[in-house]
Amino acid sequence: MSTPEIAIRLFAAVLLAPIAGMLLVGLDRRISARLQGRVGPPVTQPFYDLVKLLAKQGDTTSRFQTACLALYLASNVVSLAMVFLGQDLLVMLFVVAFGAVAYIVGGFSAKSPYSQLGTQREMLQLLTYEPLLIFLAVGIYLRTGSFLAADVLRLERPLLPELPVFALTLVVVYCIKLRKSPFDIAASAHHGHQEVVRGPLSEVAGPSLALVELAHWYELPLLLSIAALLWATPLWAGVLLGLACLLASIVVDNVAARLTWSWMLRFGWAVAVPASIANLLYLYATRGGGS
Amino acid sequence: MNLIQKARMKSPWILHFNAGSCNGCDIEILSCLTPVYDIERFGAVNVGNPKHADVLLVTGPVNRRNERVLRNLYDQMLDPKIVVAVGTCASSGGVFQNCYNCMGGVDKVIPVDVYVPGCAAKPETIIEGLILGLEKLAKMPSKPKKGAQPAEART
Amino acid sequence: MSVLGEVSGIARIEDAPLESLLDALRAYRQRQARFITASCLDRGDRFEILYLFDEDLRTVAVRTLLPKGAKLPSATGVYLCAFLVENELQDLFGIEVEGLHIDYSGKFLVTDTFDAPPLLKQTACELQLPKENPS
Amino acid sequence: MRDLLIPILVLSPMAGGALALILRGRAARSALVALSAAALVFAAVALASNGLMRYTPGPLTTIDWNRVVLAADVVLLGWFLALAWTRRHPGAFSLALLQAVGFAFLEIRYGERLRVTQGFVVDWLAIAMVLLVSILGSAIALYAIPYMDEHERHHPGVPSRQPRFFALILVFLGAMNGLALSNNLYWTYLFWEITTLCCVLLIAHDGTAEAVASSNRALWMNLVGGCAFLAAILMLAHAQPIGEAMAIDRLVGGPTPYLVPVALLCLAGFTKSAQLPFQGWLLGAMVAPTPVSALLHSSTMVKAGVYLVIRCAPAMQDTGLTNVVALAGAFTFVATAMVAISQRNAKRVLAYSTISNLGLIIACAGLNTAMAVSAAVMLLLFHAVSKALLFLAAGAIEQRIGSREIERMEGLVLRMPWTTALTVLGVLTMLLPPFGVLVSKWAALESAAREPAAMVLFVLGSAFTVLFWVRWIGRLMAVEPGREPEMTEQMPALFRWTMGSVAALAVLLSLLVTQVMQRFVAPVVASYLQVGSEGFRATVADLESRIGSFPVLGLALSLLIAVALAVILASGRRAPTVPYLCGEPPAEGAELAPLGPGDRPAPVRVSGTYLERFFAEERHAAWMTVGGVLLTAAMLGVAAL
Amino acid sequence: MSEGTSVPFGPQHPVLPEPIQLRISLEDENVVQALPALGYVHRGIEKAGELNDFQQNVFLVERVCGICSSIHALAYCLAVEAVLGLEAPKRASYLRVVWMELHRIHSHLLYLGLLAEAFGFESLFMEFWRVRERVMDLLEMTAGNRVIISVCTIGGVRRDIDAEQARAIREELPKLRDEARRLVDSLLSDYTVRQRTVGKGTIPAALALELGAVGPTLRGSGVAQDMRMAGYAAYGELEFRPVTFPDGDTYSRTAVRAEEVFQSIDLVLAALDNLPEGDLKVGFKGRPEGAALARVEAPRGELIYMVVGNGTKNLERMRVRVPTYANIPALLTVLPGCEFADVPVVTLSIDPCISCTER
Amino acid sequence: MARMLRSVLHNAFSKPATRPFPEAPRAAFEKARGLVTFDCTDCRFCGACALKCPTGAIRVVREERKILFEPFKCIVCGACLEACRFGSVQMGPERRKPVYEKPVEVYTKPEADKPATPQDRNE
Repeated sequence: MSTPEIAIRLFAAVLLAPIAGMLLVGLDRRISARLQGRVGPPVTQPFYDLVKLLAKQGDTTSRFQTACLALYLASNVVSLAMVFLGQDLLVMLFVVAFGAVAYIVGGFSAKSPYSQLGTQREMLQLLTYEPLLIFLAVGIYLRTGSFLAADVLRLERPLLPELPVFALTLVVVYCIKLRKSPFDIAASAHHGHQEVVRGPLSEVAGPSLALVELAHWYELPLLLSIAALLWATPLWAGVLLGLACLLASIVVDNVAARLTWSWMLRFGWAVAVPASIANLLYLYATRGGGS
Repeated sequence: MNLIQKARMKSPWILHFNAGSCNGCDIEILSCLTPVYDIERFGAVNVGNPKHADVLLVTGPVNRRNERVLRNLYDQMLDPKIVVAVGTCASSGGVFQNCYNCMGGVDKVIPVDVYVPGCAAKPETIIEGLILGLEKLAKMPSKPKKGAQPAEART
Repeated sequence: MSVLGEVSGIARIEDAPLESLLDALRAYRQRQARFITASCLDRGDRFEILYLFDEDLRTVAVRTLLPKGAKLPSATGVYLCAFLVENELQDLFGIEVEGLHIDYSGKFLVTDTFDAPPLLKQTACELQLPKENPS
Repeated sequence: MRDLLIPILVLSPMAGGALALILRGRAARSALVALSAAALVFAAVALASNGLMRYTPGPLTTIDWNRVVLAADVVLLGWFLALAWTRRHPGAFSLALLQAVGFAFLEIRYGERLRVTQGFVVDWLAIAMVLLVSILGSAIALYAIPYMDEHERHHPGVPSRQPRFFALILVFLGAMNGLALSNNLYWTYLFWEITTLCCVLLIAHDGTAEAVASSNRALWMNLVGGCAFLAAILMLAHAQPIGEAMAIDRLVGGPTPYLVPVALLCLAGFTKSAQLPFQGWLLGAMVAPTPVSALLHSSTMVKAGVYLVIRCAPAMQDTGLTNVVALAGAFTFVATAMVAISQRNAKRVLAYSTISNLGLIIACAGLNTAMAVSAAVMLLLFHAVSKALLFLAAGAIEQRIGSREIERMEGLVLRMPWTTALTVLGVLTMLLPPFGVLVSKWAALESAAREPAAMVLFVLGSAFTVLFWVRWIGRLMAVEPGREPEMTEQMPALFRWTMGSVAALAVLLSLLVTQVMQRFVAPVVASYLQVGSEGFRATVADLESRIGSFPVLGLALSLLIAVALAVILASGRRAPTVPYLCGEPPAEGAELAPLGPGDRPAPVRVSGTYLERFFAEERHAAWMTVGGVLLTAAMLGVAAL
Repeated sequence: MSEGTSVPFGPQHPVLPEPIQLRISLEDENVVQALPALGYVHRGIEKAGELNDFQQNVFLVERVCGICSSIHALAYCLAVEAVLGLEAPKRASYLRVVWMELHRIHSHLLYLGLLAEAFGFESLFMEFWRVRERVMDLLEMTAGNRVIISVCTIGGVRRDIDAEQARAIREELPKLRDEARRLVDSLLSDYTVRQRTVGKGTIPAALALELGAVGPTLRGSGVAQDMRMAGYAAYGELEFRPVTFPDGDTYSRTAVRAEEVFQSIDLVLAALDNLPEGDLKVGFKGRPEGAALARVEAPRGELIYMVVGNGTKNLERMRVRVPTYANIPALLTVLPGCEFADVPVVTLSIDPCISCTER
Repeated sequence: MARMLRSVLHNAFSKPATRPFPEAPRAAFEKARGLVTFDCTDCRFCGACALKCPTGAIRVVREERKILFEPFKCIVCGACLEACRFGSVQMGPERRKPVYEKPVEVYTKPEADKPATPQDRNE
């Protein structure tokens, strides 16, 4: 990759992607509203939320938590940039985990009951989705012979037909990451009607909360691009696949109640993980392709 | 109207607190969230956490035990913020004038920016009250007060 | 003032002196009457307390007279659910209830900002009008 | 000068140890420890800068060194017998007896076959190990000086056992260096048993019933390993008629026909590294003073086991044995990481995490490709440093708060900001990119990607790992919103310096991961290139393999920028605040106690989640042990077939 | 060693529509104890009832609770009517039934929505509340106000339902029934909803009776007890059978309320069909002297008013016993053993009305 | 979940239930209880309305022949309307609007040349 190309990709990852992410977050709320028979907020709503939060006077949480949230934001930016630069998927997922850890540590650092309870649940969410994502990366590797995202983009045929389970587990990951039912156990997406209030974000306000909102703008393109890896040629089909996963998670959100963390753990480790493993075993069994 | 003012107008996060109300106004506030009235059209979200909220919707005449709660919630909200007293009780105590445990209105405890009439206040009136309050919110200073800084300096 | 005579809507009122109150309640418990609530009236020098029960949609009652200053034995040992109403009696009438299962010590419904129990007859309402806005 | 390095590394600490027994007076002892530490560090660095070498000690005046070793072995086995006898432990006694008989048989039958021409072969793996032992060992020994003073203050009335303590520590360091450098299996066996003895005696240091019981468990489990080791030596001595029967470089330099001895050596390694089903002794060992845990039970002695397995790796290439070893390691990795979630005691968490990571190293060694072995070596290094830091910090915390319970450490950052910061740093270096442990884990995952069972276990184990680390940091940092720690803390100067330098080492080593790769790891796996297995290439910025790359420099830079940004963003204006307690204001003065039922202040508390419902030790003990036993048996069985 | 977790749940909490504090002790998210702190909505209405003119009290008691407000007014009026020896005209009794049942529909739909919200089923909450708007419109159309309809007065009713309005109600209710049926079916058959409700907070019938539970809470435990069977207002002349479900869990209680929506629709339609002509209220002179107790079935269960008059315009005593008051002991008994996530769900399953409880 | 899926999909492809408020407000119900106003043309200032008002929102100052009405105390119950024998209290279906400051409305007997309008006064 030449230097100008790297610059262009970095620009796209750091500046363009979040704008798309913002619109997607807005679209998410809008679609949810339509599914509920409402009009819903304008698509640019997240932008106004962000500006308003930044203009709030002061911050209520500890400096440490703010720093953690900044690291969470940074990890989302870096991981998105890594995908755009065609970097190693495993390392990218580690960076994502870095962000998750920062977020969780931040939540734990606020000694406030709901921050603590919510963060404990957040931790269990990490335990549920992290293996699914790594299995996805391994699945991709088994067909491409490489963990590099750049190599996936060079493929001539889509991966999805051989990795069908991962599209489904990805919907699960979307639901967890985007705080949607039935997995919105640590904090709900838009409406705060949760028994643990806003979980890890209970004490976060003003500009610090803006960091989190901003981080979500990077999170959605990131999740989308992970899905896109499953159908990397042509790339627009992958983006469509990502959008389809997003839509699926929105629909699931609206047809399911929030379930409990114990249900989530059971589902994750008794259904989603074994399903992923089954798909992987299939890939091992029919070794070929990229290897 | 500058960007910050516009953002404030378009992103009111609401904290609803029932300060001893009969529930009448509270269910009407909830109705505002539901499809028929849908105040999320205006970017409003019922956040349920004072630290996130810009607008405090208070119902009820404020009783003596939740007086401290109301004050605490108000204090936990970050500036700039507005308080909307929803319903007759919140405005003035209403029908509970003879009740020994009532303070007789939200403005006896915390400053109120907008009074919404009605017993119970109708969703339309609540929405109007919210919008009225946002106009006030938008004009509030963006920087914490240091000496005398004119509120309208930024427009 | 005399005690209540007939109460429209209550099929039977059985008088029980304070000492045998709990026995009377136990009898109802044994008959599997559903405890509804207790109601108290300030009768000057004493309280008139009605324990209401439901027997197949009929209301029946046990009445006891409690001199002011005397302690009321708690019914929570017989009907656990009486703890709510007994705490309320402590709050609003200043009756001391003995052996209460969960005792809020007079701060069940009210905070201690009153000079006298509010539901006593002599307690004038004006005493408890709201304080001025402190800020 | 060159020829002096190895004697300095091996013998000078031992001599220092002997001296420590005699010397009375704290100052003299401290000076001795400091001197030994300086000598060790100096010699280790010199050894490293000297690079590869071979060395065979000349005879000690007229006595052959093999005679010295024989004498030492006899003393040692006698000591074991006496120890088991006085402690009334029949199991340990019979194992010691078995070993003594075996040893006698070995000496009588094959005495002449036990010598080798190359007494010490210094390769990069050995250098790495020596550096670890000497540098970390020195730091920990220095840390132990103030620690043991304080420790004895906590146990008044008991006569000081510090001379014995430091003697054992120093002897142990010499033995570890000997173990790493020796090329003679017979000598290695001696060093191996010395470490066992030091370990057993140090665990019993406090002399409490619990300490003695734990010490006994360590004794018999390690004696099992000793037996296996001895059995391996016997078989090799029997099978190999030539004079080089004991030369490690010959034996395990490449594929070998002697698989059963190799399997036995692995078994010995398993016991030393507390792999399932031998995890019990390491958990019990946590009763020892914390420097012991830091030195023996996390960063050095338990590494001897995995060191041996890594050494054996080339010998078992492309055999069924290597697969079983990989599986056994991966199994330990997952099972112990899972159980660690339910632990409330910080030292037990550290112990489980150690076992788990050792399992991962063994699994990598078992995978036995160039990449996997690289991962194993890297993990060996990085884990040792980070874990040493964590144990030192845990010791400092324990002495201050008088507890090892994680729950008691809630909000510790207010009381011990620097120690907490170091602990958090230690955990982060264990957990997050771009720190070394994670780079190694990445390498492990990539190298396992073609092995379904190992890969699945690696992924699941990693997921568990995050949980207990994150929770611990969370507890340490839990502070009411609105309170900020003042960064002042009293601690002994030696604590500060040793912990500070180990922390600096952890960070520095991570930043230099590509250098580490080139210097220490690449040479180790060089031999694999001959069999067509490719390892990692290190450039300035990246660590690359055929199937992926780890942008070390890029991530380190990103992290630097991110941290700078975070600090700037966190310096914004604070609004005065109280925690959100559902509206009730916290009562004045009291800690987080809003008014509750009856207007009474009721303290709010949230304890950590330990998920005992899912992960309690008792729930999993049975299948973990059974699985461990089966896999160990399978290991021997596969080798025998 | 473990010190457990103790958190305040309320007074202000996003899932609680009303201020009440539950002090919850947890072990790994399992509730071991729940202790309520009430008094955040206590206003002192019983005392105010003694200080006000007994006729003004109608407006006061309507505001004991905004959700079942008209039923409070009815119970008060029935009690005062009994003291005064009045009987409301036939038409008034039927109109009372119409409004009470419309109110019950609104209250139950509100409950179903709030319950969905409690387990994070936002779309279902929205759906129920959207359907509920139909009733709200009917109430506003007939009574002039949405929530506090203020139709009862001592001796009868204050407003009439004319033919035009009756026709509108008859048109609207079947639509409502269809929509509600669809929603209730999705609610009761949904896998995730069943996960969150079946077997949660189970109150066996014997326990429910012992703890004095009433209304849908009692009927959800399989006890067919409904004050409307006593036949006040015009209920004696209309046919209905109490809805019961046997299991005593959150699901059963929800199912009872869901089915009662349809029962109420039938009752409204039946009352409109049989609506007799006649006066709306009877006039009266004099002031209440003597005591009376009235028990009616509010949406949450039996509601009891006892009034004691002393011959002046002020009452000697006004005693209110509301359904939630009776259901709280049962709730407190079943909360321990639940998961923390179930606390809002199980709490809502008795459809608590705190402003009623504390008056 | 399948039934719910049908519902949400139906919603997605039909017009939202949201009423266009405040752009196009719905007409009030004919008999809605809304704005209470006084017309003092025939008023005798007898005070019956004030006496019946359960909230004390109405004060009748007989000497000055004026009515002080605090609309933010009013619960729109209509008791005053029922109490007045002279038709001086009116209730319209319109809603009262929210305000920044609570007004006190003062009603006096209209002079021949003055229309009957309330004068707002801030308390």
